[in-house]
Parts: sequence; C-alpha cells; structure tokens
Amino acid sequence: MAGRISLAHGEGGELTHQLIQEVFIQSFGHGEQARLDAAVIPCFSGKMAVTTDSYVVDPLFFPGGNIGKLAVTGTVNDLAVTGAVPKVLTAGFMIEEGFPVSDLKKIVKSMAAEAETAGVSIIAGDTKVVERGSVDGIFINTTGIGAIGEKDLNPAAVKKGDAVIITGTIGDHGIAILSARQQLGLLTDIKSDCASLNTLLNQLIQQTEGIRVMRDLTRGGLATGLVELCEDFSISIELNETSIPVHEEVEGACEILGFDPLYLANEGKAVIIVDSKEADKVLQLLHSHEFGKNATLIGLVASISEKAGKLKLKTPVNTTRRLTRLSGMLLPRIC
Amino acid sequence: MAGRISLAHGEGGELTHQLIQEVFIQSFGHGEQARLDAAVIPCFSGKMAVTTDSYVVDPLFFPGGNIGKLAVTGTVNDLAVTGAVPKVLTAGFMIEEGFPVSDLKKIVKSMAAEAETAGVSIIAGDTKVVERGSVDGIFINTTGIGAIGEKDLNPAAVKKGDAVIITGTIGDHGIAILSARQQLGLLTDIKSDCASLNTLLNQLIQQTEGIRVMRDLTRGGLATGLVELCEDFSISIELNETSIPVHEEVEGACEILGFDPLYLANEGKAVIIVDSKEADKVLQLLHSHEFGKNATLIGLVASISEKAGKLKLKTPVNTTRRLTRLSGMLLPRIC
Amino acid sequence: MCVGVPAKVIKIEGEKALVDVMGAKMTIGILFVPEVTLNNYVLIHAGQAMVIIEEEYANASIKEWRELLDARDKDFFTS
Amino acid sequence: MCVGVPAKVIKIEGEKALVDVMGAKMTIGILFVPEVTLNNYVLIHAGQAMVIIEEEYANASIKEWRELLDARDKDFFTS
Amino acid sequence: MLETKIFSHPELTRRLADAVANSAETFIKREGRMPSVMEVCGSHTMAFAKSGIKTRLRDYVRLIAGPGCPVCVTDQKAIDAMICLSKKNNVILCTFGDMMRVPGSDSSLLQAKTNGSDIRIIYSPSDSIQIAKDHPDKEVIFLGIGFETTIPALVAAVREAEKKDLTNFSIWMTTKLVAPVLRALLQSGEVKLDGFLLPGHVSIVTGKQSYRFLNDKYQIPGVITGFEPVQLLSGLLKLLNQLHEGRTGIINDYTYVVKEAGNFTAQHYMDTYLTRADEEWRGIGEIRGSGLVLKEKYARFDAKKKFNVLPAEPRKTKCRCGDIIRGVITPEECILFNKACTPSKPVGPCMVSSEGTCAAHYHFMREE
Amino acid sequence: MLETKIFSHPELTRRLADAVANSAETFIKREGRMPSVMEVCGSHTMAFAKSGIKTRLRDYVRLIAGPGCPVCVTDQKAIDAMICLSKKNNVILCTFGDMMRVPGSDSSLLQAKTNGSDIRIIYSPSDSIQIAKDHPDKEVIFLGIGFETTIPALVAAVREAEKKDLTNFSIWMTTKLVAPVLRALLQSGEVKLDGFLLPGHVSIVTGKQSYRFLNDKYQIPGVITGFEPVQLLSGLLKLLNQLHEGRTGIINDYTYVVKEAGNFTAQHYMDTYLTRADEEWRGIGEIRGSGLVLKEKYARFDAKKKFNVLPAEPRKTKCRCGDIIRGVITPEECILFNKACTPSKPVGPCMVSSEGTCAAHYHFMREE
Ligand code: SF4
Ligand code: SF4
Ligand SMILES: [Mg+2]
Ligand SMILES: [Mg+2]
Ligand SMILES: [Mg+2]
Ligand SMILES: [Mg+2]
Ligand SMILES: [Mg+2]
Ligand SMILES: [Mg+2]
Ligand SMILES: [Mg+2]
Ligand SMILES: [Mg+2]
Ligand SMILES: [Mg+2]
Ligand SMILES: [Mg+2]
Repeated sequence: MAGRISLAHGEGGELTHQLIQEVFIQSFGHGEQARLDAAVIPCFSGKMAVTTDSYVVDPLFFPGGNIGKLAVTGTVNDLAVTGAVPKVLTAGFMIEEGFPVSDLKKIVKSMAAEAETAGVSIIAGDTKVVERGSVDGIFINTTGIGAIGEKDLNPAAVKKGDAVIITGTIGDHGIAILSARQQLGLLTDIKSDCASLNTLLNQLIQQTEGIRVMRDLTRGGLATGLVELCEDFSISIELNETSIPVHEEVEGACEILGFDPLYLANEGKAVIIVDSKEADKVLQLLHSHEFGKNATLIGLVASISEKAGKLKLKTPVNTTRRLTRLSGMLLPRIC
Repeated sequence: MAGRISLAHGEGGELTHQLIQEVFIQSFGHGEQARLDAAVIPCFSGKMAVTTDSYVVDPLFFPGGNIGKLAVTGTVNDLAVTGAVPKVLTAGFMIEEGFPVSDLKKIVKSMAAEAETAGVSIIAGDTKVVERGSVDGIFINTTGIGAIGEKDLNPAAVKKGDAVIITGTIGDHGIAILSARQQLGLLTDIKSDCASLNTLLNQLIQQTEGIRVMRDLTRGGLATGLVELCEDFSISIELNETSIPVHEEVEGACEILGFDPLYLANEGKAVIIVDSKEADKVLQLLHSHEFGKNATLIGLVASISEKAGKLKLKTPVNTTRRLTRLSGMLLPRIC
Repeated sequence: MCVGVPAKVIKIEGEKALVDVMGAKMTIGILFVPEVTLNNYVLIHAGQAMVIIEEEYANASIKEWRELLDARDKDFFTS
Repeated sequence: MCVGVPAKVIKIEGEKALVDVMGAKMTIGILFVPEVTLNNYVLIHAGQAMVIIEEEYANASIKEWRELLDARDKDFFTS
Repeated sequence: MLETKIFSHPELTRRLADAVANSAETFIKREGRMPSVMEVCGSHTMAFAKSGIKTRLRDYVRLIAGPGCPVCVTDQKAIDAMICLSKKNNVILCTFGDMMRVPGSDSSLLQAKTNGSDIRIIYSPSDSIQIAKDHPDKEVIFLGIGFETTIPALVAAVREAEKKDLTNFSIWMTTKLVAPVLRALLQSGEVKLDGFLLPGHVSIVTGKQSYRFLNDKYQIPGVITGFEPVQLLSGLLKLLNQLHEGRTGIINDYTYVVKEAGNFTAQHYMDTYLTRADEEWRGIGEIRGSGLVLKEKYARFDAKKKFNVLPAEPRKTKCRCGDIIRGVITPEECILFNKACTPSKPVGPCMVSSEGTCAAHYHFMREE
Repeated sequence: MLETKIFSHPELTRRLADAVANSAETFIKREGRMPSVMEVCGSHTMAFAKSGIKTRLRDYVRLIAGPGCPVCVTDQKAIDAMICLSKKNNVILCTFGDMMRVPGSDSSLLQAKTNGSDIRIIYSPSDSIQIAKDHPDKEVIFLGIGFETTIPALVAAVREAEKKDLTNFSIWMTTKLVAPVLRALLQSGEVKLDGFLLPGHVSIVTGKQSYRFLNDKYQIPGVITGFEPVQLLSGLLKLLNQLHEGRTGIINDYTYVVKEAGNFTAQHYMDTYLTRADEEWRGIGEIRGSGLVLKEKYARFDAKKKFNVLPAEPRKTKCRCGDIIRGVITPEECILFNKACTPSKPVGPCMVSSEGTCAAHYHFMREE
C-alpha cells in the first residue's frame, strides 16, 4: 500500500477496495459482513441501547491512547452507563488526503485491540477521503449498540440521600491532551484515562442493588456531566469539593493555566448514583478494579424536584455554590 | 441563537446544550432519548441490519437535495438493499467554526423531513465543532438499524440467467453535484436522484418471489457497484450497454468532460438481481413508483463460479469487454 | 476528449460562447472559429471550439448511413 | 492567573527556566528575577516569574498556621 | 517542598472564617452595619466566590468587587479596535483567553473568530512572538491588557520582538494601574468603604510603598494579602482588627513575596519601555495617568501607531459601576441592571466578570 | 439538431463490423496475414476498445495503438519537473486530469498532491488563468501537453494571460506534433504497417494536406476519420479498400470538419506564439522538431525559463515502444513486459494508457 492516503482511496474504486481489505477488514475481521451494504446480526431480546459519537481529538496520538482507542472507549462507555452490555460498533472514517497510511494502521489496530478488550465487534465501516484542508487529519465516528438485560438501572427510584460516586481522578484526559498539544508549553507525565468501563460497570449492575443512574464524563468535565444529569432526572446533587479526587499533577497544571479541574475532559470516568446503603459495596467493587481504584464518594442527592435539578458544591467553609455547565470554551486565563 | 456556530457550541457546555435543544431535538423530536447517554429502544425479532456512512459532499446544497437529505437516504438505502426495513438512525455532526446556523437548521430539517418520508426515527445524535479549517463546512455520519423480516433476500439462490435490473437512469447525482460545484463550468438542469428507496424495495421483497440480492449505487457508479457485487457473491454479470438508461443531459455532460456514466455517482438507484421469471413483475412494480419509473432490465447473470465473479459489458458489436472498478478518481480528460 | 458530438452554439459573447450538448451547457472559447454564428454546431476540445461543423456535409453523411441502415437487404459496401 | 502556588525552578537556560508545580512543568521567563537559582520557588504570572519566594518567611507563615491548626482548643485570634 | 497546602486547609479555613465572622459581629454591634471591604483585585473576587467565603461571610462583611479585573475594565473601544483589525486578511490577533467573550460595542473576539478572524489564545505574551516568527507574512497583534502584575510580561514580549528585530509584531496597549484608579475612586466623592484588601500580585511589582497614599491622604486602612482561603481570611481578620483599633495603616500580610519597594527589575523594564498615559476604564471613564503605553522610541511595536483604527466612541451609558465600586449604591439601584445590562450583554465591568458585583447580584436574584 | 446518433447506431455498427471483417478476410486470404493498421490517435485507441470493435476484429485486423496519446508520450522529465516545482510553497500546478497518474521517474502528480502539493485539475487551460487571477500571491504553472488538437487551447490561455498582464502565470510546454513522429517512425527502419487511421481532431487543425508525405515519401495509405463506431469502421473499410486496390492515398472520411488546409485561425495563433523545438518522447526518445514551444518574445510565460528546474535524466530503459508502434515486435518480446513494466508502474507509453498496446496485452493475458 502507498505511504499516504490519496483522494483515489475515497472514490469507491480499486484503491478504496484495497484500503478496506488491507487495513480495515484485516484489523476488524468483518470481511463476511462487509460483503453486504449493511451488516446483519441476530437481534437481542428485550431492549437495546444505541449511541453515536464523532471523535475529533487533536493531537491524534497522546499519552494513554489515540483517536482510535478513544473512538471505541467513548462509545462503549455511553452504552455501559445506560446499563447496556455493548455488543457491536460501526466505524466511520473521514480522512484527509495525504494522511500517513502507517498512522491509519496504528489507529485502526488500536480500535481493534480496544474493541477486543471491551468485548465488542466492529461490524460495519465506512471511509471517506477528502481534499487536503477539508478535514484535520482524521475524524472517526463510532456508533454502538448494546443489549439491556433483565437487571437494569432504575432512575425512577432515585431519592434524597443517594450516594454520588466517581470512579476515579478527574481531568486526566484534558491535561494529557493539553500537554500533548505542546501549544501552551505545558509538560506533564499525565496519561489520558481513556478506557472502556463496560466490564466494570456491567459488573456493578449485576452484583449490587440500587444503582439508579450512571454517566460517563467526557467534554465539559465532571461539572457539566453532573449538571446535565441533574437536569435530565430532576435531582439536585451536592458535591463535597474536598472529596473530589484530582491527580496532583493535574492540579498543578490547572494552577499554572487557570483551569478548573471540574471542567476538564475525562475519557475513562463515570459517576454513579446509588442507594446510599449500597455505596460501600459499590466502592469496594470499584476499588478492586484497575479503572476504579481511585473511586470516591463525592456527594449526595440533596433533593428531588419537579423542575430541572441543580448541581451544588459544598465548599470547605460549609457553604454551597452552584455549578453550571462549562459556559463557552475552556481557556487559559490571567485572572 | 447566534448566527454562526462557534467553538463554544462544541465544548459540551451551555451553548452545546442550547444547540442540541433548539436545533436537533426540535427537528428530530428525540428529547426523551437525549436524556440518556444512549437511546433505548425495544429489540426487533429475528435479525437486524446495521450500516454506517459518513457524508462529505461538496457543495452542501445541490439541485435535488442537500447533505442532510443525502445522509438519510444513503443509509436508509444501504439498509433497504440488505432486505431490511429501516427503523432508526443516529446522526453525528462535525461542524466547522463559523458555519451558518441557518444552513445547519436547513440541513437538519431536511434530515427530519426525509426521515419521516422514509419512516425512520433519528434517535441519537452527536455534535462536534472544530476550528475553522479543520473541516470543510459540515460532515455528517449516519448509522442505521433495520429489521429483517420473514421474507428475506436469497443470495444463495442466484443462478445463471437471473435478470439484472436497474431502478432508473444512472449518473444523475454525479452530474448534479458537478454542475452545482461550478468549477468546470458545466451547466445542467439535472437534479440529484437522491431518494430513500426503502418503501419501493421493501414492497418488491414483499410482493415478488425470487429476489436474490440488491445493491444501491453510490460513489464509483454502476460499474463499481456491480463489480463489488460480482466479487462478493462470485457471480459474473453481462450488461447490455445499449439498455442502460442514461438521461440525455447526463450523456451530454459526459461527452463534454470525458466521463463515463458507468462510473458516475448515484444516490437513488439500486440494482436488483432477480429470478428471470419474476423480472417482468419486478419491472412492473418498479414502473408504478416514482423512483422506479425508468427501471430497466440491463443484463443477466452469465455464470456462477467459485472465484470472484466478473462484470462484463456487451457492446453493440456483440463482443464483451470487462468492466473494472473505478481506478482512481473520476477526472475530466482530454484523451 | 476527442469526441465527435456536436455542440450547438446558443449564445455568443466576445471570444466566448455558450454551447449545448444534449441539454448540458458549457461556456467555451471561440477564438479559433471567429466566423461562428448562433445555432452553428462546433466540435470542442479542452474548452475551445476547434471547428464549425459543415452541416451539409454532416447531413449528407448522416443521410447516407441512414439509407444504408434502412436498406437492410442490400449488401453492405459491396463496391 | 493570580494564584499563589509556588513553582520550583528545576532548570535555567538564559532568560528562561523550567518550573515544576506539583509535577506539572512549564517553561517560563525569568527576566524579572535575574538572581534566581535552581530550586528557588517563584510565583508565575502570564509565563513570567514575578518574584522569588522568600522561603524563610513562607515557612514561618506555614509553621504559624500549622501550629494554630494543631492547637485545636486554643481560641482563634483572641488577641 | 513548600508546604503551601496549609493555606487552603479546610478546617483552618473554617475556623478562620468563624474568627472573621466573630470579629465582624463586634463591628456590626458597634457600628450598626456590616463593615464594607473592597477587594481591589479580580482574582481576589474570584477566590472569595470559589472558596465559598463570600457566601459564608454574607451576613458579616460586605465584600465589594473593585476595579481590579483587567479584563472587565477594558474599554469597549479597545475590543472594537481589535475586532476591526482582526478582519484584515493578514492579521493574527493574539489575546489572553479571558478577553474572548468580553463584549465590545456589538461583538466579541469570540464572535469575530467565529466569523473568520484569525484569533489565537495564548498563555504568555511571549507565545505571540513565536507566532510572529512563524508567520513572517502576517501582522501579529497582541491585545495588551493588564495591571502591574501583567504589564512586565507585556514588556518582556516587546523586548523579545526588539531583540529579534521583528517587524510584524505589535502590541495594542491598554493597561491599567491600581493606584490611579483607587485615587480616582476615593477622590470622586463619598466613599462607603471601611478598608481595602490590596492585590497581592500587583504588590509584588509595585511594593507595599505604593499604597502609602491610602493612609496618608484618605485614612483608609488596607491589607496586602494572597489568594488562598487562609490568606484571604487572615487579611480580612487583620483589616477588621485595624478597624477595631481605629488604625488606618497598610499591613503587608504576604511578606514572603511582597517587599516594601516591589520588584526593582520589573520596574526598571517598565520604565525603560513604557510611559504614563490617560486610560479609559469601562463604565468608569477616563482616568488621568492611569495606564502605561509604549514610549515613542518603541512606536514600531505600537499597534495603535502602526495601524489606523478609529473605533467609534461607544454610546455613553448610564452604567454606575463607579458608584458600585465605591460602595455608594447597590446594583439594583442602577436603572440598567437586569434590563439593558445582563451577563450575556454586560454594560459595565461589574457585569462582565461572573463574579463582578452586578453579575453576582444578578445570579443570586435568579437562584435559590 | 444534427442526428449524429446514427454514427453509433448498434445495428449499423454491427453490419459495418461484419463488412470490415469480410474485407479483411479477403486481405488475409491474399496476404496470409492480418492487415496491420495503426490508429495514430489515443482517442481512436480508446474508442476501438470501448466500442468493442477491437475485440470484434481481433482475428481480422491487427490494430496497433500509435504514439498519439499525448499523456502517454509525455517524458518522465516533464513530470519530474512538475513535481519538483509543485513542492514549492507558492506554486499552484494546473493540469489536465489525464496526467495525474502518469508516473514520472519515481512519483506521479497524484502522489505529489497526496504529499501536499497544490495541484488543480482543470478542464480547459483557460481555467488556470482564472486561478492565477484569484491567487495573485501564487505562481500558477500549467502543464502544457498535447498534440495539434490541444495546442491551440494552450495558446489561447497564454494569450489571455498576455491580455490580462498576468505576471504569475506560466506554462511548461511539452507539446507533440503528429507528422514528425510518424516521419520518425517510418524513417527509423522496417515498418510493418499497412496503413494509418489518421487522427480526426488533429486533422481539423492541420488539414488533410499535412499527411501528404505518407503517400509521397513512404507510400502508405491513410484515412482521416472520426471517433464514433460507424466512423471508425467506415475508415477501416476505406483503408482496406485502398489496400485491395493497391492505392496509397490519404482519404478524408471526416469531411464535415476536416478541410484540406485545416483551421487557418488556429494555425495563425500557433505561428504567432510558438516555434518548433526538439521534443523528448517517452519510450521513443528525442525527435527533432517534434514539438512547439513559446517564442522568446513570450519567455515571461515560459515556466522552463521562469523557473530553474533541471530534473535528472531518467534512467535509460530497454523500453521498445518504438518497435511496438512500428509493428516490429509484440509486447511479449519486450524484456521489461510484465516484469519491470506493468500498468501500475509503466515504463513506456504503450503501458501508460489502459488501452496502449502493452497494457492491452497485459490485461488480456490475465483475463478470461
Ligand atoms: S448593572 Fe450594568 S450598567 Fe449597571 S452598574 Fe452594573 S455593570 Fe454598570
Ligand atoms: S512493455 Fe513497457 S517497456 Fe516494454 S515496450 Fe511496452 S511500455 Fe515499453
Ligand atoms: Mg450501498
Ligand atoms: Mg451519545
Ligand atoms: Mg459520548
Ligand atoms: Mg459507505
Ligand atoms: Mg490540517
Ligand atoms: Mg456520555
Ligand atoms: Mg455501509
Ligand atoms: Mg452507503
Ligand atoms: Mg456525544
Ligand atoms: Mg473550508
């Protein structure tokens, strides 16, 4: 194969065929499915969960992962927090003319490896190649389908006093990306937390009672994720600022740049709302797993209301302040 | 809402929320589903078909449609030709900073309208906004899931003498896009054929017997689509050059630019391989439908083999020549 | 592309003309056919009209072939 | 950002230095603290070191607060 | 390692907050009103809000956000000028991230970027020098805002441009000085302030001596302090003690970085490159000698001289930030409050920053 | 409307093909071999293949693809030079689409574009004039290939650049002329050709008279014909008739566009702007006076003079296209065939075009 992706790879002809055969089918092993316009799989029973996300990260390769791994973990996690067992993924690639084939292969291999780790199959794909300058390197869309079993989440049962648990430190992905970008001059050893949480979360659902709802944290960080959750399910949450786990180096980076870790991106963390009686058991299960070893109880459900709920942060002086969504972009500040 | 999409619309914060609420949820009506990380729907019974495609068309608006309509029809058609009844779609938007909100609304409305026409629901979405220059306007990925019923296609039954039918004229989309691009100076009144064929094709499956396999034609045109089909199912097809329906104006444009209509893109055409005994009935059903009124018998299955099949074209002098995939890009030529 | 399909001149503006080929239109240069007039047919190559088709000759040729085709029984080019 | 977290100087090169804040590192300017030496702590603002922290004073302040915190029973600032 | 974590220790913070509340109660009993304290610095304002201390002391100390947020007090005209310049094809505009959403007369830099301007957010002014080197075919303009803390970093960038002989870098200076604005506030009429929390980082540059006039001329006490919760509260406590004791001196409670005479080197560089100028303050108006601009000698780096932009005078508004900052009125008394002036379309600096006094009132009003 | 559809009428085509086969059989019976006919023009080659006539007549007429595909005969050096120029940051290279995948010494324009060069595919050379106007800061270079059909369009572009006083447009002329290459082929030794199908569109420009030397000097007959199936077959039929009758004249079977003296206006413009030069032909070598380049007077539009590029001499190869074209050998007799030379890495022009004689043999070999 050529060293770089050319427009001819995207025109649906000979080179497209070759690219699909040599790069995608070889890694994803979906040759049988690729013969058809759509992959055909048996239906699950009960309910299914469906989610889609596009991945546009810069840089494409960063400590702890790359866009390909991210494209699997992100979508797997969206399924997992919905209570589903992720089953299949589709992958849509939008590639810039001139993109190195070796990079594409690395990315695709990471996807295949992460899919294997997460126990999902990539059953359908699509590749578009666009003119130089029409896309920045590569974008990937993944869409995931999962099966929801007998034992499901139960958002309706959420009640005052329920525990809010985070599966680990926040902001690692955001700072890893920022330092990898080498734009602001920041240097850290932080790795992106990018990971598929489905095994961990599916296990929680199976082995505990009283999990109300879960959410994976991505863009917008813990604060934005929880604000959405509060609004979506009309609950108010009070976080305890001092309990929120933040890696020291992430804290240092935030100090330098004027960022708030509450708004930094994560790619392998989820918040879990669970009956307070089960909180210890949930924490214990989390702690026994690599991706949950820093899990912490960070707050409580403060109230249930008819209207949109609010997110509040309890400060060290025992007052609360309201947290809102990230308003605008996360920018380095001087004041 | 602001007049243009800014980076802040893509950071997962307040403006993202607003954009999703005011543009997507309003058009797609999936507010209930959007509360969750993944949409949850009941499983179908039997088998399901899953397909994904990204849409990167330039220009975004063209005679006969726009990227939004295309993103629905393309994925719906991939499901339909697999014999599935398209049920749900996901939509992933990648938008360039500065993109006009009014254009986005137009595109999203077209998607919603076409989804309604095709009888599918858009149940999950995602929006990314990237720096100016990191994407050309807007890219859309759609992933579709369809249900395969009792009455299915039967590729295994394909046999020598089976009829090859095309649902209408070829190359309309390719020429419509090319003239809309206003780059080569070509002016035509050709409209893109972009259409959801699911109603038509599902009806064929229900009302006739002996449909072996179908394929929608997109990039690479009739030739590339049929070459793929021949290879995928180890059949050889002989097309009758003079039978292939081409709009006069498309032919004229090809003459001017040195294009071969066999390789021009289509977005609302499918080829159908059917038992020759049923060919007339299929044609009759097609002719009674708007999207099939120019349907034509264009060839026959010439042989079945173990190895990859070949596509051949019967010329007016009764010889045949082999057709291969589009090799490289479709370019205007001087010789 | 060296094709023989005639393009009909439907508009002339200075050294440019709009031509029609089976409904598809294109603006081309007419620098090399200064005597061209509306409704003339031209052959185009790389965006330039290269020649004005002599319609009598063309029609004569067309007629000849048409007749040959219609006279199915007659031997082909026995001469 | 006007924060008070000290940055430790771990490398000096001309008018630039590499500093460490809880493990995170950054190259900053030291134009305004020409007397800076390795292992000094500085406060940074907009990419420049603005001052070298006087460690005795800082430690004295830290010690004072630490003692106050540890002497839980004593009344706070009764003076 | 400097164990500075103690400065944000939760229990210590709580106990100190109690102590401040106690001390303020004594004041309230004595005076029949809460003590009014202005934190001059925008970062102090942010720290009070984020740490929860502001809420904790709500009924004990009236904390007034002063004019010390450089972003908030930047005149609309500067932003209008930047937007105008950024529309030129060959201009790359560099700015601190904070400035992106500050509204000018009818747009913001973020909107300009959305509409196609090449605007880059940098962390350090020196980053813009690198951008100028990387794009010799472009004019790189830096929007130079800031108080005395930031001004040296601007000078450092100009000096780099000078050393590298750059001809495509310039800076649009619109800097602000603390002493002149405090003087103007105090000068302009009845001030309802009992004391100042003075900006720790500005003081690093200017030194404790720069506040002498507060005591000498206006007999208002002040405490220079840092930004961590314990430091904020310690400063308040010391200020209240002064009030109790009737003293009006300037206390330096940030001794490990603030010296009597400040940072000589930084002052030297500022003197070398800059000269005093009258500056326009958003919502306050022009204050004589309240800013620093490039000396004539460095005109080649002065964007105002290099480019001809004359943004229209922004409409005169009825903004009363000046009065709010002096403690004379509350936001609700401004007729624009929550009408023409909201956080998404702020008129004065008190509404620009999310923690400005007007913005804080606005949010408080709609919450709980 | 001109009813030109008759020229591709299926039944007429079939019956004419039968007639040609019959006529050729007579030849075969008489001579004990198939008649060898060279279609000089690349478009004729394509038309024979696409229409199926080539296959239909496989056992009756040996059709040899001549050197008339301007893309195929373009020297590697021209492509190498273009790639080299296109790597410059300020260059936009314009080309006909056909040239994109033609390999130079080690790369193609498509690869150069993939690697970052700004290469635009245009339909008409005049399009590159518009690009030059739209990008005054860029150097727009047009890769000017072509035979007499295309050369006038190149001249038209230069004339436009002249009229618009463009200083950023130039053309890299590497044009080819039909008569000199035919002369060289015939001159170089034993030619195994019975006659020529002469290029209809070149003839529009040059006129029937330009082939007089075929008859006068080499006594080989030729027929000028068009590109539709009926025209191709009619041309063959008339050529065979000449062979039967032992005549060696040039027949104009495309009278409605080809005249005795060609297009005077086009010739005039070519004479004004261009002058004869020696040209290098891929796989054939240099042929004296076989191309046209810009006159010294128009040196400012001459990319070869404006830019200093000296691509290395491509390795001398053992390509035998010259012999293949003359009918002396078949592709299988070339030692590079299907070894160093394949369609994806062609050495000579006969392998570049998918319908070149070598490429056709290559594909035939692996099919059926
Ligand atoms: S409400 Fe607005 S206009 Fe009124 S004082 Fe505050 S900032 Fe100024
Ligand atoms: S096989 Fe290749 S090298 Fe040999 S004659 Fe043909 S084109 Fe030339
Ligand atoms: Mg398809
Ligand atoms: Mg999702
Ligand atoms: Mg997600
Ligand atoms: Mg696809
Ligand atoms: Mg890029
Ligand atoms: Mg999620
Ligand atoms: Mg598909
Ligand atoms: Mg498709
Ligand atoms: Mg998403
Ligand atoms: Mg663009």
